Amino acid sequence: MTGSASKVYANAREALAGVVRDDLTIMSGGFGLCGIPENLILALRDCGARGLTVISNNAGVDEFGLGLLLKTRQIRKMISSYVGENKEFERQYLSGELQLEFNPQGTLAERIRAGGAGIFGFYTRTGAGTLVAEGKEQRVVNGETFVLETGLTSDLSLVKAWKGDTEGNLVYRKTARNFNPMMATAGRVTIAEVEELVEAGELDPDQIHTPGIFVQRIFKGTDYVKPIEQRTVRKKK
Amino acid sequence: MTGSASKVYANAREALAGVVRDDLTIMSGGFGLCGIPENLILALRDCGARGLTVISNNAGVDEFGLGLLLKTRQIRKMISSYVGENKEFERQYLSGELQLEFNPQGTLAERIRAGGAGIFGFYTRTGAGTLVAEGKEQRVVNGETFVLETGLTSDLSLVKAWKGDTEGNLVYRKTARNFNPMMATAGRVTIAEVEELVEAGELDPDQIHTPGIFVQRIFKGTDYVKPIEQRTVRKKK
Amino acid sequence: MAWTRDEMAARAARELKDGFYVNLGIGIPTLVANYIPQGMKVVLQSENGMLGMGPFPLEGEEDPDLINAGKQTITQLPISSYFSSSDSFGMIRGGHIDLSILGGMEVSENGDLANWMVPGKMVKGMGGAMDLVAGVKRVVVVMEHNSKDGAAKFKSRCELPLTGANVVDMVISDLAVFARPDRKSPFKLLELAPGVTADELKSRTSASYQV
Amino acid sequence: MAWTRDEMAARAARELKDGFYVNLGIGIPTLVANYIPQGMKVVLQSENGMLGMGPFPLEGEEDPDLINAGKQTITQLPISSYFSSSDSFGMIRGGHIDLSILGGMEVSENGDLANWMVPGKMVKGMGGAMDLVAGVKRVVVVMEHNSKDGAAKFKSRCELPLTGANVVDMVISDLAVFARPDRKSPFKLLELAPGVTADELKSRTSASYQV
Repeated sequence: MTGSASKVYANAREALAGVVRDDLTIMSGGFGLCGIPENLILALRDCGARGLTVISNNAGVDEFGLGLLLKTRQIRKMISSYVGENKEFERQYLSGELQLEFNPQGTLAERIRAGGAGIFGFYTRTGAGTLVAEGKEQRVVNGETFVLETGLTSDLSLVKAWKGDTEGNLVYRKTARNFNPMMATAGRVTIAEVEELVEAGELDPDQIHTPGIFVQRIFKGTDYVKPIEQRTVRKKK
Repeated sequence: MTGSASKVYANAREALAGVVRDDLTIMSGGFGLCGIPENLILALRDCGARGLTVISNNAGVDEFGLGLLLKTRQIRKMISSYVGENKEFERQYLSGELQLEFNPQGTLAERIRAGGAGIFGFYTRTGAGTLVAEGKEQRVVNGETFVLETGLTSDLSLVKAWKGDTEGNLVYRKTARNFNPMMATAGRVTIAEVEELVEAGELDPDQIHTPGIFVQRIFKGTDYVKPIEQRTVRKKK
Repeated sequence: MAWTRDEMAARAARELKDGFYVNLGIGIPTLVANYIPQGMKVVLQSENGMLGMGPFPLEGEEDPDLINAGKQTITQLPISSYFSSSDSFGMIRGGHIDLSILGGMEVSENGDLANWMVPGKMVKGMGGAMDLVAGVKRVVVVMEHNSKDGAAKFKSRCELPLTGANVVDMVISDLAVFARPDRKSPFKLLELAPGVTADELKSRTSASYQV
Repeated sequence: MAWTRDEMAARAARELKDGFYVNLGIGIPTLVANYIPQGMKVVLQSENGMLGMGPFPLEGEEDPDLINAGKQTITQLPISSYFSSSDSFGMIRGGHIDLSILGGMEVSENGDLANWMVPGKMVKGMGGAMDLVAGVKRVVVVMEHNSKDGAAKFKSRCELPLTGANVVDMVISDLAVFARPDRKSPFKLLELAPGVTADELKSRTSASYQV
């Protein structure tokens, strides 16, 4: 997926063209509805690919984010840490239509990082003595039990950044960063949507969160909704 | 090492006071002479602690960086990836005065990151089939051999950043970043020296490379020499 | 008279120390932020990627790119920094957070914690709870002493699937506070809520504990 | 007539493709940067933490905070980014670099590479070489065909300690070019330097190869 043909695409639909098909494993960035690739999820719904395995910390809500792909039954399996905000998810899971693999959030993040960094697997204390450790190799070191977790990669990673340049360099904003940087490294193909697309050289090279080598395609997203799940405010004193 | 007593110290000597003693394992940031904690190394020499195990990618040169601690015989063992620039090192090593453990550079970086991130160990392809793998657990997955490497931590990590704030947040500059961010996470105590020390709030929170939680003590370094090992220039056309 | 939710949060806040880096769970633990003593510096970590979490925003100042692990809108402080999920959990797993205060469904007398699933019910997932209890230096669980049907939640052993084995250092319920000096020791009763007798507590607890 | 160092570098440059991310080792491989075809975009990675390495600086513009893996002063480009050593080697180990061109002491007919130590001599260390050969998608070794004493460096098996086992895809020497389509195949002779005969090559090589 290299080639100095420009990495820049016009929109989500064009960026997905030629790289999506049924049964892919897709990583989708974001935590809750924060920092999710809104444009790419819509385009993925519209392209109709089915039987997808989706690796994402959460599963969106019924009317937004990955919830849209659940509604259209495009997702066969989710690998997540928390899916509490989605009724359609619950229905499909309880009826057996949807497969689900839960990972502790930090283990999920680390597995994705490992996949992108060529680490076959790693030993973590997280999950030792719980259901998460069942069937996995464990080792006891100085009385502490560690569980072997393996790296995860994807056929396609969909990430959302704040700013990006034509080289594919990305900068994230506040807590919208979350899973996006690791997922960018773990995709055989990574597509980034950004709120602001600038020329190479406009971003400070010391301040780039995701170097362009990890991004094969990039486009400027539009019509960002950015729903807030738990709007919480304080009173002016 | 928490406490809201200020993290800010006047200089390297005061920052080292009370945390250095003989036989410690110390991580020292930098690649070659680039991004090394110049002030801290000098103060470490002057405080006279001996029997040190030093984890650092390189060992300085005879007259600068960690070479100064070799000269004074304060180092018992080095864990490094490349030590080619140091005659005194060679002499001590060949005479058996100095122990040496070589790690592939990426394995060294990852072992330090693992130590800081609570990962007991990880499987990497690097070093499979070489001396580096001898005596280590290995596993074959789909015909590929992976070597188990373990996390590294230190009693004391000495890092150099470009800017830092009173909270301990750090920003590095260009290729002087190198091993410093991981070492900051892997020290039971981490001391950072910076070229510019600012008030909390002056650094952009999206652009902090090392969050303050990893830094227990910080000070503004002085008299930076920053020697260049291989001054290489091109002709004006 | 049992402690209220706020009183439990206030009691948990007494476990804070100056300079601590702390992760607060959802529910009563979130309230602990309201009881940080004046003049004490405590830095709150949010596992979705922030250190130095500020208060909820004023109406109209909500930023959808700035939420906590409970997906609530929050604000930043001068000390704040943002980082990725893998860096955030490196911080947690690596033992850099001093204290985690979180809710529980069951705690066993040997310090096991169950707080993420009830077999037969829809499982929402463990989120970051398993990482927190496995990685943070000290874990305080704040929970009602008994479930709605009256069953003890501090018990001889957990019946629900575990979040972590031997990970709890202190239990603060609406009736009492139990703690242990290290993870090899048994829990000891430290405090009783006003009007709660030792006998009443014993009858409503299935865990063994020292008095 | 054997190829010069610059001719070897130029030959290695023919392995570059438009859009490639490439890591160049010290010595002859560094010269490859001088032979990147006009109009071809190749991004150079420096394993000490930089992508988009620019040319050496003009006199007086050296920056001690900006060096390559050979500790030489370099410059940045509009496309550049900086990152930590762990991120850099994540990039390398994770297979994100398309091509690594590096020097060698010995290459064996099954693709083993030795280029970091000679027993009995002072060992300087492997630096990032083991990570590069283990992680980069395609590995090209550029080396003199014979050592100073005339011994073959492309041999049936390496006698020196390995940098990596079965990691070399192409060997470019001053006499010839050998390559193989994948790491299960034997090497095949692709090119001979002008004036070098097949017999001469054979006599100066101890590795088996297809012709």
